[in-house]
Amino acid sequence: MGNTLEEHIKRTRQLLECGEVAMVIGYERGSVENRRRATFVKEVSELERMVLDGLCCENLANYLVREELLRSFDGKKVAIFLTTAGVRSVNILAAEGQINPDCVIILGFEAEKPGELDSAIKMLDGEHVDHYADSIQQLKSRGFVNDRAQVIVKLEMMSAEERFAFWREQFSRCVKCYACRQVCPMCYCRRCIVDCNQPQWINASAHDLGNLEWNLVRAFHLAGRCVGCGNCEQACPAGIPLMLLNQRMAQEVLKEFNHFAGESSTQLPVLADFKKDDPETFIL
Amino acid sequence: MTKEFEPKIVAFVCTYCTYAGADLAGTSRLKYAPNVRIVKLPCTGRISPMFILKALQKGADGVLISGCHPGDCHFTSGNLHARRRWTVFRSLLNFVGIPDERIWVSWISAAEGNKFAEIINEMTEKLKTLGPFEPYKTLIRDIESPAEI
Amino acid sequence: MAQILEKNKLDEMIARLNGDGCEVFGPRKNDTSSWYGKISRAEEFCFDQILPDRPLKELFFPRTEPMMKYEIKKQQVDAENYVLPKKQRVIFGARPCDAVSLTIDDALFAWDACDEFWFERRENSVIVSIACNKKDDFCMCTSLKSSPDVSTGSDVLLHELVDSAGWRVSAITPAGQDFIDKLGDVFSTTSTDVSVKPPAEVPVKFDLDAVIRKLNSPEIFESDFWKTISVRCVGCGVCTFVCPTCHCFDIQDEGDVYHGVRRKNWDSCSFAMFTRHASGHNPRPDQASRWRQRIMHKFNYYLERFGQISCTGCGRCSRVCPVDMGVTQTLVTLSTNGGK
Amino acid sequence: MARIGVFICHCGENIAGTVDCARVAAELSNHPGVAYAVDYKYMCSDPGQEQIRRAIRERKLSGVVVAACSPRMHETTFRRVCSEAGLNPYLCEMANIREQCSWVHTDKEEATIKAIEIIRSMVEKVKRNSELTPIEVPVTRRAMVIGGGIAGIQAALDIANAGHEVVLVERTLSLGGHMAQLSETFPTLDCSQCILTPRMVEAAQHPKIKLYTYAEVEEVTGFIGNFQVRVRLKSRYVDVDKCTGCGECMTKCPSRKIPSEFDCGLGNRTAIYTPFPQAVPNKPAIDRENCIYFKTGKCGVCAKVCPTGAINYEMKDEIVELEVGAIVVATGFDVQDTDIYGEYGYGRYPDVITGLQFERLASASGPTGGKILRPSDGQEPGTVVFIQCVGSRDSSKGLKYCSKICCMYTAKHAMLYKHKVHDGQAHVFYMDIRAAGKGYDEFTRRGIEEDHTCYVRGRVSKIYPQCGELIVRGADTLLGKPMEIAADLVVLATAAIPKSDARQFAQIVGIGYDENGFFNEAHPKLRPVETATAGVFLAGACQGPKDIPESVSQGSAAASKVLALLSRNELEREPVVAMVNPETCSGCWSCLQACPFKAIEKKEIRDRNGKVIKYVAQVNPGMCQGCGTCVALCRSNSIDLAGYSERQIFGQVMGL
Repeated sequence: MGNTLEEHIKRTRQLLECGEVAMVIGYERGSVENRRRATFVKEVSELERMVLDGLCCENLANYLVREELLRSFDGKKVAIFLTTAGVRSVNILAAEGQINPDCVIILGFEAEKPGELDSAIKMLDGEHVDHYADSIQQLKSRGFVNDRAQVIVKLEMMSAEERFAFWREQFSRCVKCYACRQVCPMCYCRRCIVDCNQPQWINASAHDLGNLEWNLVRAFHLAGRCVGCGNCEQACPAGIPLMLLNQRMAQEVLKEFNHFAGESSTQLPVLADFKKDDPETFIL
Repeated sequence: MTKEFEPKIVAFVCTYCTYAGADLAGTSRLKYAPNVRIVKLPCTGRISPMFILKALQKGADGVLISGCHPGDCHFTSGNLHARRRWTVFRSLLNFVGIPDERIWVSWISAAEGNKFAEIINEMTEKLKTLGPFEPYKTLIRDIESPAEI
Repeated sequence: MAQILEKNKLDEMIARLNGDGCEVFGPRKNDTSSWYGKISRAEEFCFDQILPDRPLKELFFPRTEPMMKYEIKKQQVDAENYVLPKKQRVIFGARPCDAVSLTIDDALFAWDACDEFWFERRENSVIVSIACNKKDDFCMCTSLKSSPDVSTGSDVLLHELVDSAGWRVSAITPAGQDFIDKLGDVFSTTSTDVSVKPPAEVPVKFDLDAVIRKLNSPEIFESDFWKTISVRCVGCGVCTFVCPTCHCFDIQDEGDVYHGVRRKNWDSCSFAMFTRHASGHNPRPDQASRWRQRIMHKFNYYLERFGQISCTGCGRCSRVCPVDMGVTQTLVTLSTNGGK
Repeated sequence: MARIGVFICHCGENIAGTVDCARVAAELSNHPGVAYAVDYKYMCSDPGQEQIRRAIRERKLSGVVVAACSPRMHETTFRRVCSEAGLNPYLCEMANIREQCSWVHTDKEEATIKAIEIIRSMVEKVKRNSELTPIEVPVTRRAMVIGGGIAGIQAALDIANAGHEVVLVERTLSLGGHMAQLSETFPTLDCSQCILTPRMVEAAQHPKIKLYTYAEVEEVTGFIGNFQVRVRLKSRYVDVDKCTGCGECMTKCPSRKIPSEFDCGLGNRTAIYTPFPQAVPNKPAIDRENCIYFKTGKCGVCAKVCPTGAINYEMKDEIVELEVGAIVVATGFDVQDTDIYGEYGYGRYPDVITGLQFERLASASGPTGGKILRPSDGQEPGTVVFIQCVGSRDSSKGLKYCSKICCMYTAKHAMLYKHKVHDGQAHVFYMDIRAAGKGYDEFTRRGIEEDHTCYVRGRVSKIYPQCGELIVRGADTLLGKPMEIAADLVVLATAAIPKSDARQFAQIVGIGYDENGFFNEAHPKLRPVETATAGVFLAGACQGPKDIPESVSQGSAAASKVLALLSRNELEREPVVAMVNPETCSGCWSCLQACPFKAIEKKEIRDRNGKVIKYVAQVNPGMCQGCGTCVALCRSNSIDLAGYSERQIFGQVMGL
């Protein structure tokens, strides 16, 4: 499927040449053989360094809200390589007033076997987030059938004490480097709550209590917003299975409120919304 | 003989319904367990998940969140926002091993002094059978203990 | 004549040390990460990795540690310092690049105020390093004018025997000699010279002198180079936290309104909040200036103040960077034509 | 350094009976930051209050905790006391050790410990309290009433008669609303227009009322006391200043076959028209859609015959911007189309009509001059079947709610019919007869007993024509058998529904609506004429189906709320409002979307060169009611609530 990238490159060349976009965000070869990393192309001549293969797993939408990078767009459009998860994050960023979706030209792709070098790459149609409405709906209707869901079920079969012990052990490795936050497209807050010290709600130290509080609050802040791109889990140097938390929350809001993160660029945040007949069986 | 375990309960309540309901329990001279400490907020909408975490840090064995019944909110929809918030946050807490049985949510109107007293009693009883929230207490103890290396 | 430590003697060594009231630490791993941790049985050691994910500094400068506890009374605050456990420790199986890092940070922690926590642990610890005979793409000790079998910072240096059955033992410091003497018959002595595996061949990736010269040039500070090289940086603290020499910390009081604990926590110059003033002004307002600080600190300021470079070439920063940045590429670029 | 004073009340034996107050005082005086702690028999008594005042002055207290009864009882008292001693009243809080401690516990030891913990937690809160000053909002002392039906007229007149200016905005050509269409009114059977038109005239001529008819509200901005309203004055093509209302234009207009909206299509009107002869103002307008001049460019008869030259085909819509302090929404209701009941044949059979059409038939000013004549052939119907609940109380097909007025008007219709067609027979199909109201049950009973209206409890399943009659097939559920009635005329009591554009209008004004589209009151029992948006009030059927007396009372009630608001130059509001930290706000708008009061706006932040660098949330303190929902939602902790700030609650919890 070698022509995938070619087609995209052709399109990006066109976009750059006619001046429609200020920058193309894509992937290039990394520092070692099996790594790919983000690249930011402003000139046609730089296009040759772009690659697209199964190793291109990072959700680049994160860079759409990097303030320093944004300055270089100066209101102009940006083209960006995204998977459907990436498109969903663009939807949320648009819904939450962080970007104008009309300024994002999507170069959609999907790896058949993400993480594998020789994976086939499928090009997705649609340059605007709105074009992805149907495929996102399909994802939504598919629900969460994956290995992680199995692990979640296993965890939920445990006793509360066992679960607590499990997570305490996991979180005990957290060093509070905040890589999970920094690579997350949804963590665009100008000041993270953990950096707020008047009052200090979250213990800043990387001890077990501070780590539990931090990881809980981050999972809560991502509830109904996480698109499941996995950037956080990839970035975590301690190997904490953060996506278990995020997916558990995503399952919850889908089940309880039929909310699927990033369905559209006008979707209301699940916690800023309510329905009169929301479930409340747990309330006495 | 060791003294019976007395659970510590922190209740976050809205001022218009549940706080008034607790007042009514008082004016009606209903008796309930003395284990609860009440924190008054204008509305359940104001109650942030952070409050629960801090209550636990202060050694609470259980937390109660209580406000107006749907439709009765003084601010029309603060409680409906809260309802979603607790649906999500409780399930998260539960998933990391802070079980539902320790985080209670109720609607108690200003007229339900009885209900307030009953819930506090029920909750105290339930927490007595569950025992102290030891895993969390260990966590607190551990961070205050000296370095091991 | 050489002294040999056979791998099957490790349990005996641990038992002897523990018997003397000395704890043993060493490289360990589980399915998600690896670190220097407490070892009670030889099988817990893991020597076959290039180096543990987490740096050796953790054992001297933990990511969070209690300094004192306090109680707020009506008229005064009662404070009580935490006392470190006065236990002797042997850190067995450290990598030379990690051992070097301790001597680099000694200078810092002894500088304007003496950090008791650091030095107490330093004094109580014997470092037994194992020279590297393997490397990966990120190793760059040679570029830093160091080597896979450098002895700086180690009390004892081990070289793995060709047959992998044990190590050749060399004392580097009096403390190291003392360690060897105490354990005595755990080691075997051969009269002939033994064959050890050659050190790993770590290619030189850049010219350190060129880097230092470049960083000393007046135009580098304001150069656009920093923006270009750090464009990908997302501002997390991974590279600083895995760095064996990064030593920045923050002091935090934690507790309720009646009592609490004062703690020393790792901090990172990558964080946007690191230099933010109370006024809201931030002298390092963007990731480029933070990255510049990081590089300048390690290869210019530290050198100026302590006569040493604050980098051992372990390569962890590049190995774990979630966006594949790390220090290496910056140094390579600086040493060639970057920053003009 | 905090200097908190703690005042522990015995409340006679009420507290001291269960709580060892002296011990509480002793414990609290050892609490960090407490400068003074004392117990006393009755804190709320004059000597008790004086103790507090003296302590504030002499001991330079920076905050006060009164540990006594519920703050719901005496918070105002003690805050006033502090204020009198020169301490900002919001630096005073109450710790409730009576209702929530001494009265509910029996064990003295336990109650005493609990009291200590309650108080010290409150001390920690007060340490973090800040001085607050009530928010003063200037008030534009002018009201706007939107909708010129009976509810709106009543509200406008009440406000104007109290001496305040009122802008009355009516969307159609005339005041009057649905009430103007009615024949007689239940339960007194007095003529609707006879009682209504004098009030229409009074409203139009009132010196304090500025009337805009044929005008629509397009935008409402601002907040309580300070609304800006943009109103579009639609073009009539008739200069109302020149027009004398002589009616010559209407007499000569050649386009005469236009179904009259006012007569519900039972009569015709001209292209230049007034909706009904008693319209206020009695000035015509040209209906562009049907005017020959506008369609073909030829005609111009009206301009030629107008003696004052009032016709102006070039007239354009006008926009007026108005500033008002309060708004009464009285936009009324519509009547449900019956197309959801295909089996009743409305629209297909001309002799199946709606209740409102029947009103026009029965009205002396209606198309038949008050004679009951069926539309198909103009004959007097000998048998009339009335069907109730067409659309109402039918969740499967129509609407869940009860339209409330239909039982009564159907009873009235049957009665009016019998009074006009003496040998006629009226049948009513009903589900229940709901005649609660003064004189209402007597009224329906009179219809049954004196006018022999035949009530059949049951539903009609089908209506079909046969030999010039309509066969109404239904079931008598009391007898349990099917029945058929051959009727000459069928009248459907169709449901009262919200105006078709009620939801859009609610968004313009910024008020809520229920699942059906009726506007929401702030509280169904205690604040029935207020909306959740401060300064906007409701009157009449826009809030739910209502009859005339209810609409009038609600109009008056809304007026009294408006008058209370307009009685002052400035409005004082509790300073418990949210505020945004613009430094840290990322502009995700969760707060804006969740705010029940629409009190949060987007604010531009510009750099020194005037370039917009970001948008942040901003709370309008005039609209914020202080619920704090936004605070708990804000992920970056960029909003806080005065009086219940993050620091205060943190201190309170960490002080437990």
